[in-house]
Order: sequence, then structure tokens, then C-alpha cells
Amino acid sequence: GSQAPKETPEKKSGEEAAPPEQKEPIKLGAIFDITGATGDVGAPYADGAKNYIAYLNSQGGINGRKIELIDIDYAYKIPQAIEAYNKLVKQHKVVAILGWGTGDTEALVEKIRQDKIPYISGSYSENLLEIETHPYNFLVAPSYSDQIRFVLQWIKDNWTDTSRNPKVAFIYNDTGFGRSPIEDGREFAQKIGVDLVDEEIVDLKALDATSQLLNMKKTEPDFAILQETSNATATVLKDAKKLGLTTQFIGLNWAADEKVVELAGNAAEGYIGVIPFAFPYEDLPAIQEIKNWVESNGGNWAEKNQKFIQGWVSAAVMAEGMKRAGDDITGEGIQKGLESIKNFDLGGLASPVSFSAESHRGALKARLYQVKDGKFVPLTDWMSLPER
Amino acid sequence: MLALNNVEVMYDRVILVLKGMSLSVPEGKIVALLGSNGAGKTTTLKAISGLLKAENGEVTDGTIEFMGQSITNMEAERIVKAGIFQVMEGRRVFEHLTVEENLLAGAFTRRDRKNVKRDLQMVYHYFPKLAQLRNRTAGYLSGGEQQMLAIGRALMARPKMMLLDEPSLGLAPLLVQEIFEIIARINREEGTTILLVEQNANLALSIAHYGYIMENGKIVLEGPVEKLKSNEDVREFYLGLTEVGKKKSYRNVKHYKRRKRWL
Amino acid sequence: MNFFLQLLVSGLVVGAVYALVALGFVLIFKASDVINLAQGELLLVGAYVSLALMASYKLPFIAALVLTILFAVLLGMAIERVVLRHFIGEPIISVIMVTIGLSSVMRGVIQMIWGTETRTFPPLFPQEPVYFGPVVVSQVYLWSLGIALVLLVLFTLFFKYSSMGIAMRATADDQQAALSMGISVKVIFATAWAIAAVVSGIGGILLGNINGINSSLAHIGLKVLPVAILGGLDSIPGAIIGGFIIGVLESLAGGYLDPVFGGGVKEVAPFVVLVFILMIKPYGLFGKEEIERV
Amino acid sequence: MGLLRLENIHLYFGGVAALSGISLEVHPGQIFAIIGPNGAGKTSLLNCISGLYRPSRGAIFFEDRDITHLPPHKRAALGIARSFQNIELFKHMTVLDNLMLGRHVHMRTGLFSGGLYWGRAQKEEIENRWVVEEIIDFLEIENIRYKPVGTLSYGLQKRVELGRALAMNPKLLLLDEPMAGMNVEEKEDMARFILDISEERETTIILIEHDMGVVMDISDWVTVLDFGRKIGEGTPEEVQRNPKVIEAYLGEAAG
Amino acid sequence: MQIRNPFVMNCGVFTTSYRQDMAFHFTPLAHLRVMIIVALLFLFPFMVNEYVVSVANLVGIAVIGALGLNILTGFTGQISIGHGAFLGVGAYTSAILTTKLGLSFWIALPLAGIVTALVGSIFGIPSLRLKGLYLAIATLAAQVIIEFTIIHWTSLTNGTRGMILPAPQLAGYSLDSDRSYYFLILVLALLATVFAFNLFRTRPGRAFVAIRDRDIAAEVIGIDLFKYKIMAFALSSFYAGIAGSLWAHYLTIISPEHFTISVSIEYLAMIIIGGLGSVMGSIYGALFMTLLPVLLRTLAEALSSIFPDIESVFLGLREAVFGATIILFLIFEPEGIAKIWKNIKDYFHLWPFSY
Ligand SMILES: Nc1ncnc2c1ncn2[C@@H]1O[C@H](COP(=O)(O)OP(=O)(O)OP(=O)(O)O)[C@@H](O)[C@H]1O
Ligand SMILES: Nc1ncnc2c1ncn2[C@@H]1O[C@H](COP(=O)(O)OP(=O)(O)OP(=O)(O)O)[C@@H](O)[C@H]1O
Ligand SMILES: [Mg+2]
Ligand SMILES: [Mg+2]
Repeated sequence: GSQAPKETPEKKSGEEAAPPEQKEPIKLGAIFDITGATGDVGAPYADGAKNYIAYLNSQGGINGRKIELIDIDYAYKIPQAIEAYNKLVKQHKVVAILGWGTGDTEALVEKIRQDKIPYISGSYSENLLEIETHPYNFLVAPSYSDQIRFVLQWIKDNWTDTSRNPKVAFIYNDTGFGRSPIEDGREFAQKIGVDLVDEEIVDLKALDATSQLLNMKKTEPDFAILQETSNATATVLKDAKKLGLTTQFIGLNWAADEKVVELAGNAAEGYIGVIPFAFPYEDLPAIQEIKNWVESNGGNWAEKNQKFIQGWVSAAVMAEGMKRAGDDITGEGIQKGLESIKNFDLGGLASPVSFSAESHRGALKARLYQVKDGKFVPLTDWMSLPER
Repeated sequence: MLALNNVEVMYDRVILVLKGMSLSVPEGKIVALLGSNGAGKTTTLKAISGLLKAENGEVTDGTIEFMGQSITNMEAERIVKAGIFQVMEGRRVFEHLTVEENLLAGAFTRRDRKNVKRDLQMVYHYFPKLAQLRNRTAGYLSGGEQQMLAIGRALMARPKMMLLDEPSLGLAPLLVQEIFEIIARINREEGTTILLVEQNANLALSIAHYGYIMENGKIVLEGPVEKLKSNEDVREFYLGLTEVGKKKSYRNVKHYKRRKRWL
Repeated sequence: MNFFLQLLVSGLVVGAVYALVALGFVLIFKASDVINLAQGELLLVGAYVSLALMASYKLPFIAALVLTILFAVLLGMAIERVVLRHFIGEPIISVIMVTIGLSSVMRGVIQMIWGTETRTFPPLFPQEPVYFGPVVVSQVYLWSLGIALVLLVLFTLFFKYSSMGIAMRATADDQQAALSMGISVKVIFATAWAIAAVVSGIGGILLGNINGINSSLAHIGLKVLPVAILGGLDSIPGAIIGGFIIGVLESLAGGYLDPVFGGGVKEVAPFVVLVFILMIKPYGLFGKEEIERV
Repeated sequence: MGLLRLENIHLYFGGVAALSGISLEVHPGQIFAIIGPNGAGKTSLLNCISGLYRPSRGAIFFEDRDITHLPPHKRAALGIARSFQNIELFKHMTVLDNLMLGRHVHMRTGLFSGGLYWGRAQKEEIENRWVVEEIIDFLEIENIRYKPVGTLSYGLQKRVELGRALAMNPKLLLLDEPMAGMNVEEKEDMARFILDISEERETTIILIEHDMGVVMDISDWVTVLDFGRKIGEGTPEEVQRNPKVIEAYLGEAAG
Repeated sequence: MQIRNPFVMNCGVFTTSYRQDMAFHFTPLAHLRVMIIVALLFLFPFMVNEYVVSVANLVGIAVIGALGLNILTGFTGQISIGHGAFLGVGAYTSAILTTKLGLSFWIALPLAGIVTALVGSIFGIPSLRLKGLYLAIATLAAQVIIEFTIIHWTSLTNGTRGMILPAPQLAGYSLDSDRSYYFLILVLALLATVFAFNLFRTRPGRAFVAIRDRDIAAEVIGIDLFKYKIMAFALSSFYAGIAGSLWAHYLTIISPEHFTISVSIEYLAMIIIGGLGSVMGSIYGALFMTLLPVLLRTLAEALSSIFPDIESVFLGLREAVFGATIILFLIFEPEGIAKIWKNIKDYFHLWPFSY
């Protein structure tokens, strides 16, 4: 019993009854974590996505149709995510969904495929790129695997000591999210000649990482790559400083944001992060536009952070797909629309995005920032992702 | 001093246990309350001391007065402060506390901290055994020792009136005598009024001044102990004497005899 | 050797934080035989209140601390008044469930007021670590250690000698008998919750200083439950020593076993050890044994 | 030959000796009373027999079989039943269920057949229900069959507890103060039940009781304990005259 | 402390024969009522939209899981905080059997139950010595250890990446829609319920309850505590295994994150709120705990569409109201929904003679 939501009859009746600007809205679903375990980053992400949709509607929507965003807070609980999904698809008949975590996105893939629901989530797990099993999942940022390869490549490229290979360690957590890039990272390190000397597991809620760092210290890595969230990252950075480690820490996207700097204080100085989305404090026209919009709607710009931009971008890419779907606002139509996106310029908010029928790897570029004087500032420009 | 007028008590809002219970206890006296199992003796005491609530019971009718003041459905701690202290059925010592801590817990409501030390000595004077055991964990004491502790704990509150619920339960004969002597002494020496619920009617009536007999939630017979002791039914069912005043033999109880009830 | 020492010491100081949180469990258990599964949220409330006082109202730390403690006392009393009062004499497991309900309520209210974003504390303690020979310790942790030890002494004396302390233990043993002593179970509960809220509030401030606060910090409650169990649910020294043991176990398992098993053992090892210890001492290291005589 | 034989039983709790060197023999059909002051070790002795305490030293034989190391539930299966000093009923269950539980060792239904409730399981339930109904009849508790025992008064609970032990159809019945907290009339009822059990069912009974009137009237043999030692034994008349017993336990007034 | 009886299950109807007395339903009327309810349950998916059916499926799986936990915790008195992990064992067993060994779902389902029962019995061993909250922590250890094993035994479980598995096939038809799966869940949930009902009016069920009420007395009347406690763990885990297998084949994908401690706590909440030691209570609890968040969320959404600016307040409010509802329920009736329901029935039963 899979069935694509049927919008056509409803749309027709809408067209007959009303002038064009009052056409039936497009229903977009969202499964966010606002109050759950990852609510700290999930809430601003949701905020960003919602703001984008409001902004888009204020600009007239898509092809004259408004977008109705139906968002559900699933509190980071998988059964609730499934229930929310069913409600969105089976009751509200949404045509696409903005999602959130790794665990719940994975739990839904079968349904997503059956129901043909284009799905953009906050998880950038490489699995989601397997096109046969995940034909409706789209990634707007480099996958975690891409990010780790990117970092490894950068390390290799900037390594000047010819007497030996650079030594790296991986630090991650024991979840689907944490382990997602590790296997690919191992392979890539070997391939390009970076010595992976250690792997450590630090729990997302760890209060202390001394034991892991002491073990890591024994292997004397030059670099340590972190796949964590801000809290655990700050713990690691602080303990590393306490123990006097000289290792250069580099975080993937969830391990590198304003919070890390705030929490870790001066222990974050010099910390490097993969930054696929711009910070609100950056001087870009696109940022300025968002800022104007937020402020003209009574929002407090100072409170917005990078996750807000990330949510904004995710929604923007989805909207672009819908725009390109034209009149065929169905799951398949939007899938085609998204797949036709080529080099979609986000004005520096994120890497330009391209999809194709063969690949849903949207972002082809990434960049590194480094913490200087308590602020992430660019270290490299947007650079292409390395060959896999 | 204490008067119950037509008290009705209900458990769980449906089970009516006391059905118009009336009784009064004059100051400075020992009053015995007798009755068969399930008659409602314990319930009566709990109604007085305010412990019913913890069991979802409630006085639904009638009044309870103590020294001219109504204490019907009052909070237990206020009743203790007013001077009534119940020694509960089955001793109920605080198992994990030491003997002395149990005694101190008894003095919880007292504001005159200084005198508490002195009263501790008084309790040890009545129950020298407790002095030896003062640092032992109460839960491991034998039944008799726990009963002494329970009564001693009541003394620590310096109550005007003590409600004793089956103090002889499970005690060896020698100890029963000893405890009853002490109860009588406390009444004499400290002037504490005592309402005594007891199955051992012989002993109860030997130290009490006045007695009540209840059945099925009501008082069915009352009077000064001498009068009760000569009542035929009391003699047969509570004192276990035959018509000629001799002790009955348990071996000769008639099989399948029907029980007799006041009602 | 230095490796071992550093592991040991960092385990000990993290253990001190666990101990502080575990104390909250023990305090409430000691007075009511109830395990409070809202412990983590209690801690969160303390942390947020003090943070709000310092950050939004710009109060100096000491003033904020005093006000937080006051607030915690009121909160504890309010919880008794509004909720727990109805559960005197009810099955313990219902009361435990109620604390789960309470945790939801507190989390919801916190979210309504402060949102879900991680907030950072203005640093109260110098960031520079302290060196003991080869061993390094952050100052926040040293403070936790000190406070844990002070509270240990304080509460041990309180429960042993004060009339309130004895009444609390009596209430946990037998509520009805306590009532018959004129001990107001309501007052006891209110006091226990107030004290537990204060201790948790202090714990919350310390934890907030370690890594900021957001609602997932409440998770520490569940994490520390094994600590309270290991020490024995009603034992103050048990909570402290249990904290140290679990802290050290975690740290040592992390140091020596993680490399062998490919990581993650740190979180599991304490549980395995805990079960074995319990099989030998079924009421924890110092917990009161159920006195069962038939 | 005795039904039950205790040889030199010692029992220690930490340093405290609850029992030291108790030997005794109970013959089939006897009503065997154990008396002694509080804390003498009477209950402890019963606990050793039913397997709740493991003696520190000594041996216990039941029908000439060494049961010293048998766990309680196996002893129950051999035919040893008991009641408790402080009533240990299943408070939240009905009288009927409590008695049916007494039939546990005589039934076979397992998890699976119980859940399916088919064929033999059903038949077995009904057969055993008959047995239980007889006991309900005997103890005159028909009208409280479906009451949860927790709400019954003390005396009725004592009776139900006796019923549960009877339902086990035991060879040896251990009664720990069955009459405590009863008035004379109720004690008479209880005495009648005990005598009936002894006579009609030919069950051997060990009885602990503080009411000397009862003990002396209904028991065949009396053993007296004090401080964990046996200080006297004999027929009721002999024991009543034993000066050691009078001093330690009975006092001058009783008798 | 005298605690009011939380487990009353008596009935005031007088019957004439024991067979009749012991029959399942006491009156023909009640019998009819049950038949109607069952019939309605079978017609239900045709009366509502597919979303509602999908919610019903979640409820059904929760009912089976909650029955299992209630057998252990409510009836036998052994508190468990590891039920979520046992669900995981069932789900993974089923996944491994169907994907790695290619077994049919219909074989994997019972095997999932059996394997989980075995695992549950092993983790039940500490119950020999531990009681109450101390035992609860031992089961928490089971939760942590099982999660660790699932994550780290990658060759078998695929670790954190999870496993993809097929939907069950029945006579060539794939049960991959909510409506078709509904019937599978319904039949199993009914079986699970009837089995539990039967169990607790026969010997083994009574023995469980006896252990809960007073273990020493249970031992003395001949119940082998160890055997029965392990049996309770096994049976409870069997239910969990079935629920887990159903969950796995419903989603057709599983990962360790489906079986965390919060799942365990949710199940505990179900049986406490529904009614400990009550078969119907497990069902009410599963319904309540699954539906309450849905209802509250719907409410919050309705409100926040009226006041969009303060959505976060409503979301927080939702959480608070959720907790408050639980508290109010328990204040009103600490023994759970089953007791509330019984009180209501009693009231009408005795009315107008309620006193
Ligand atoms: N908590 C309760 N809930 C319901 N019924 C109760 C409760 N407590 C007592 N009852 C009932 O009230 C009646 C009187 O009980 P109570 O304990 O007052 O009797 P009693 O005279 O003290 O008997 P005993 O001599 O056996 O101690 C009994 O029928 C008992 O079943
Ligand atoms: N589980 C236990 N732990 C420690 N001491 C115990 C335990 N059980 C019994 N005792 C001690 O053993 C001694 C004998 O106790 P027991 O209960 O056998 O006495 P009893 O003769 O039955 O007395 P009573 O007539 O008061 O019931 C007492 O000193 C008691 O404190
Ligand atoms: Mg009584
Ligand atoms: Mg005894």
C-alpha cells in the first residue's frame, strides 16, 4: 500500500475557486527536535527553517503558491518520529519533509522510499547517499565521510615534514551519528598516507575525557578529528588543555560552532572546524538579507546562531526543488526538481548545491575555520572535496 | 477527659467499621476496652489519635472530644501535641534506629529539650533492660524488648493520655505481668490517663478502673471492673471461666458449638 | 605510574561530582524511602536559577548562591505541598512514578522559561588547572571535592544527632508509626525535598561551570543512580564513597580497557562491577539491610 | 521412630547464639508444644525446621531423611507446613487464592499449560478447588472467600493462614503463636481447629504458644527453651512443676 | 506502613459451580461485550484513516511489551529498567534470522521470543539475591550491557548503522502497509492478553503474585523462588521479544537507538499508570502513554498556529502538561487507570446503594 499523496484534485478545485495568489498551499512537513536531547541545536535549526518558509511566503511563495509548513517536535524519540511521519504523510498528505537526526532519518528510510517523500535532514550520514536504498534523501552539506576525507586531505596537503607521515587520531561517540564517518575515514587515511594512530570514544554527555586523552597522548598524534556535538567537544578541548596536549584538534560540522568556543573558553583557541554553513556574524549580503528579514519581523538577531543558518539553507534547498518541480508538486516531481538543481548559489551561506539522478551529494565544497580570539574565522576558502 | 459520641468510621469510603461508638475516659484512670477480633478496637484508637487518614479511613459522624476540645479528624501531629499518644498494635518500633534514637523520636514534639535528657533516665528507670540495650538496633530486639521500647517511647512524649493497643501481644507470661505492673505504675506515679485495648481480659481488668466491651463497631457493655467481672457473659467469653467459676479446659471445648454474641 | 595516578585523580574528582548528585537521592530516600527520578531536573532548576540571577540580574555570585538556596528551599516545600502530600501512605512505586511526572513538569517549565539552548556560566573558578606533581586537576572539580566532603560531615552529624534527622529516618522506616509520634510526615517530606533541592542546586551550579547547562544535563540524574545504589540508598558516606568508586572505575576502565575493547567500556564497566558488588552485598556497600524476621 | 528429629542444633547470628545444642524428637500424631520466654529461640527453631534459617551446626531428619540442607520449598513438598508469628499472608490476594496457593506443591500446571488453560490445567484447577472448599468449610470462612486478606481482621487472618497450611495437606504442621491476640472465645475456636486437625487428619503438630492455659490443655508433650537452650521437657503436668521453668518463664502467678 | 491494597481483583457475583466460577467471563452479558469489542477491533482499520491505523499499530506493539513488563514488575514484583533492551534483543534476533539466515518471519518471530526469553533469564539471575531498587539497577545494567553488545558486535548487528529487514509475507502478500500489519499485531496482542489472563488464574500465575506479596511465605508453601523468578523474567522477555520482532518488521529497519533506556522508562510508566498487576492495566497504560503525547501535541500545534510566536512556550507547556497529567492521574488514583475504571464500574454496580 504505498501511495503518493494526491494533490491534483484538490489543486484543481482551488484553481477554479480562487485567484492565482490564493492557490492551495503546498504542504511541507518537518520533524524537528525542539524539546528533546538535541533540542539545544535542534531548536535554532527549526527556527531557521521556519523563518525561511515565512520569508519565502512573504516573497510570494513558489509559483504563486504559499508553503504551509507543518512541523512536529518529536523530542528525539524514534517512536514519536515514526508517529509524526505517519501523521504528516498519511493525514496531512505533505509532499516533502525536513527531518533532523541520524537515528530517526535512518528509521524512516523504508517508509520514505515507499511513500516517495523527498527528505532533507540535519544528518549528513554517508549511508543516506546510497541512491538505490535512499532515492528520496538529499544532503545539503558534505557527508560526514566527505568532511573527514576533506580534513585528512588538508592535513596531508599541508604536511611539510617529509621524514614521516602525519599522525591523526579520531574521537567520536558510540552512536550512529558518531560512527558514521569512521570507516570511510580509516580507508581514506590509509589511501592518502596519513597514519591513523588512535581512536577514542567519548560519550556525548561526557563530563570528563581525561582517560581517553591520556591514552591518545601515548600515541602522539599531530591531529585529532572530532565527530561530536558541542558539549563533548568542549570537554575534550578543556581536558586537552589541562593535560598540556599539543595535538591540533579539528572538528566536523556538529563539533564546530559558537557554543564550543563559548563553553571551552580559551581552551578553544586555535581549534579548527569544518564549517559548511556561514556564521550569522559574517559579512555577506545573504546574511544581511536574512538579518533584515528577521529584524523586520521582530526577531532578535543577536540570538541567532549558525544552526539557524543551517536550517534556513536546508529549507531553501527544498524550496528550490519544489520551484523546479513546477506544476508537478508530488514526491516524485520534487525529487526530479531537486535532481535538476545544478550549482545552486546560496550566496556564501553554504557551498553551492548540485544534485543529479545518480547522486544526492549536494555540497561539493567545504572549508575550514579556526578559532582566533574567541571567534571562528576562515582558515581556508571553499575547496573541492577530495576524490573518494 | 476524653469522650467519643456516636462515632462512625468508614474505610475507603465504603467499609463502615464503627457504627455509633460512644465511650469516655475520666482523667487519671485506666479504662479497658475489650472486644473480639475485628470488633473495631484498633479502629477506635486510630480514630482518636488521628492515624486513620494514613489508611484511607475517616470519621464520618459523631464527635471526639479531648479536654473539652474537639479533635475529630484532626491531624495526628496536633493530637500528639495536645497530649494523646498511641502505642500501636504490633509495637512498630523504628527498626533501623537504635533504642535510644527510638526514644528520642518519641520526644519529637517536645519543645523543652532540656528535660528530654531527664526523661530518658526516667524511661531507663522503668525499663532497666532498655538502658543496657540503648545502642542496639531496634529491629533485632526480641518481641518483649520491643514492647518495652514502644511503651518507653510513649513515655518520652510525656502524654496526658496514652492509648495502648494490645501491649501483651506475643509476650511471655512473666513479661506480661511485668509490663502490666509498669503500666499501672505509670498511671499511679505519672498520673497518665490510659485507654487500654487488650485481649487478655483477666489482666486488663485487674489493673483497669472501668471497662467497655465492644462488638461489631459498638459498645455492648460497660461498667466498673468489679461489675464486669461478675457478668456471666464476660466470665465465659473473656475470662474463660465456667459457670462455677472454674477455668475451662481447652480440651473439652465442644466441637461445632455456636458462638454467642451480644447484639 | 603517572598515567595511573592521573587516571586515579581525575576519576576521584569526577566522582566527587557524582557524589554530590547522589547525595540528593540519598537525602530524599532517607526520609521517605522514595527514589526521586526528578533529581536531574532539580539540579537543572538550581543551575538555571543561579545563572539567571547572575547573568540577567547581574548579581554577584554569593548573592546569587544565597538566593538560589532560598529558591531551592521554597521549591522543595512547594513540591511537597502540591504533589507529594497526596502520596503519604501510597505504594512506593506510585510515588516513584510521580517523580517521573515531576521531572516532565520541571523540564517543561524550564523550557518555557529558558528554552533549550546550551547556556554558559560566567566562570566562577579560575580556568587554570592545579598541579599536584605530575597530576593535573581543574579547579571546579577541586571545589566539588571540597563541598562533597563538607556536606558528608554535615549530613552525617545531622542524621545522627539532630532531632529532625532522627525523625526523618524514623519516617522512612515506618510512616504511620512516625505519625503516631507526632512527627509530621508532611514537614519531613518538605524538609527532605528542600534539603535535596539545595544540594542539587549546588551540584547544578558546579556542573554548569564544568560544561554549561542545557536540558540534557538532567541526564546526570540517571547516570548517578548507580552511585547511590552502590553506596547503599540511605547512606550518606555511601553516596560519597560510591561516587568516588564509580568515578575511579570509569576512569580506570577508560584508561586500561577502552584501548582493548575499542572504546565505550568506560560507560559500561561500572555497571558490570556494580552488579558483582551487589551480588555480594545486596544492599550496597553501606545501605541498611531490610530487617526480615518471621 | 520419630517423624522429625533434631540433633544438636546450633544457630548463631554474628556473635549471638540463638540456639545452642537443641535435640528433640517429634512422634507422629503428637501435639508438641515449645514454650519459653521472649527471645528464647522458639521461632528460630521453627525457622530451622522449615528451612528459612540454616543451622550453624547439627542436623535435622524428617522421616529419617536428612533435610538439613534442603531449601524451604523442597521441605514443603515433603509435607512440612507452617504458620507465622506475624501473619505472612499474601495480602493483596483473596482468601481463595491464598488457599489455592497452599495447593501449589500438589499441582503440576506449568507456565505454558496455565496460559493456555486447556485440558489438564483446567481439570486440575477444579479438582484442587474442591479440596480448598473443604478447608473453607472446616474453618467456617465461607463468607470471606473472595475478600482480599489484607482487609480482614487479625483473627480471621490467623485462621486463613492456618487454612493455607492445611491446604498443603502436611504431615507436619508448625504453628507459631496461633492464638496470640485473641480473646478467650476465639482461642477456644482455634483450639478446636487444632484438635480436629490432629485427630481427624492425623497431622503432627508443633505448637509455639504463650498462653499456658492452651498449651497445658491441648499438648501431649512440652519442651521449654531459654537463651537458646532446652531447660526442660515432659508432659504438661511435669513441665508445670519444673522449678526451672517456673523461674524462667511461668512466674508464680501463672499455672 | 499499611499500604492500601493496589491489586484488588474480586467480584461480587455469586456462582454455583466452580467451573462456572472459574470461567473467563462471569456473565453472558460480559461475554457478549467482549465479543463485540473484539469484533470492533477487527473492523477498526476500515473505519479510520491510515494515520490512525499507524497509531493503533504503535499502541498494539506497546500493549504486548507492557503486558510483558507487567508480568515481571506488576505481578511478580521485580522492577525492571531493562525492558527496552529486551525489546532490542527480540528485534535484532528477528532481523538476524531473517536477513542473515533467510528464515521466514513466521519462524523468526517465535524464535525471537525464545532467544529473548533466554537472555532475559540470564539477566534475571541477580534477582536471586537482589530486591527492589537494587534489583532495578541490575536490570539497568542489563540495559547498558545489551546496548553495548548490539553496538559493538558489528559483524552480527551491523553496529550503529542498524539493520534493514523485510516485511512479513503472508500467502504471497506482503504485510507492508499499516492496515495489513494491523491485523498481525491485533491477533498477537489478543493472544498475549488471553494468555496473561489465563496465567493469572492458574497455578504459575498465582505463584508469581505470591512472590510479589511475600517471598518468604511463598518459599515456605513450596514455591521455588529462583525458578519462578527466572520464569517471570523469561516470560516477560518472551513478550518483549515478540514486541521487538513486531517493531522490527513493522519499520523494516532497526538501530540501537530504538532500544534505549528511555524506552524502558516509558514502558515502566505505562504499567504504573495503567495499573500494576493488572492485565487490563497494561492495555490502558499502553494506550495512555502512546496517545497522550499525540493528543497534547495536536493541542499544542493547534494553539501555536493561533499564536505562532510563542510556539516554544507551548512545546514546553506540552511537556509540563504531560507530567502534570501523570501526577494528577496518580493523585486521583495511585493504583492506576485500571483501578479508576474499576471504581467507576463499582459505582454503577452498587448504585444507588454505594454505601
Ligand atoms: N485499612 C482498612 N481498610 C479496610 N478495612 C479495614 C481496615 N482496617 C481495619 N478494617 C476492618 O475494620 C474492622 C475492625 O478492625 P480493627 O482492626 O479495628 O479490629 P480490632 O478490634 O482491633 O481487632 P483485633 O483484635 O483483631 O486487632 C475489621 O473488620 C477490618 O477488616
Ligand atoms: N534474623 C536475625 N538476625 C539477628 N538476630 C536474630 C534473627 N532472628 C532471631 N534473632 C535473635 O535470636 C534470638 C531468638 O529469637 P526468636 O525470634 O527465635 O525468639 P522467640 O523465642 O521466638 O521469641 P518470641 O517469643 O518473642 O517470639 C533473639 O535474641 C533474636 O534477637
Ligand atoms: Mg486491633
Ligand atoms: Mg517467636
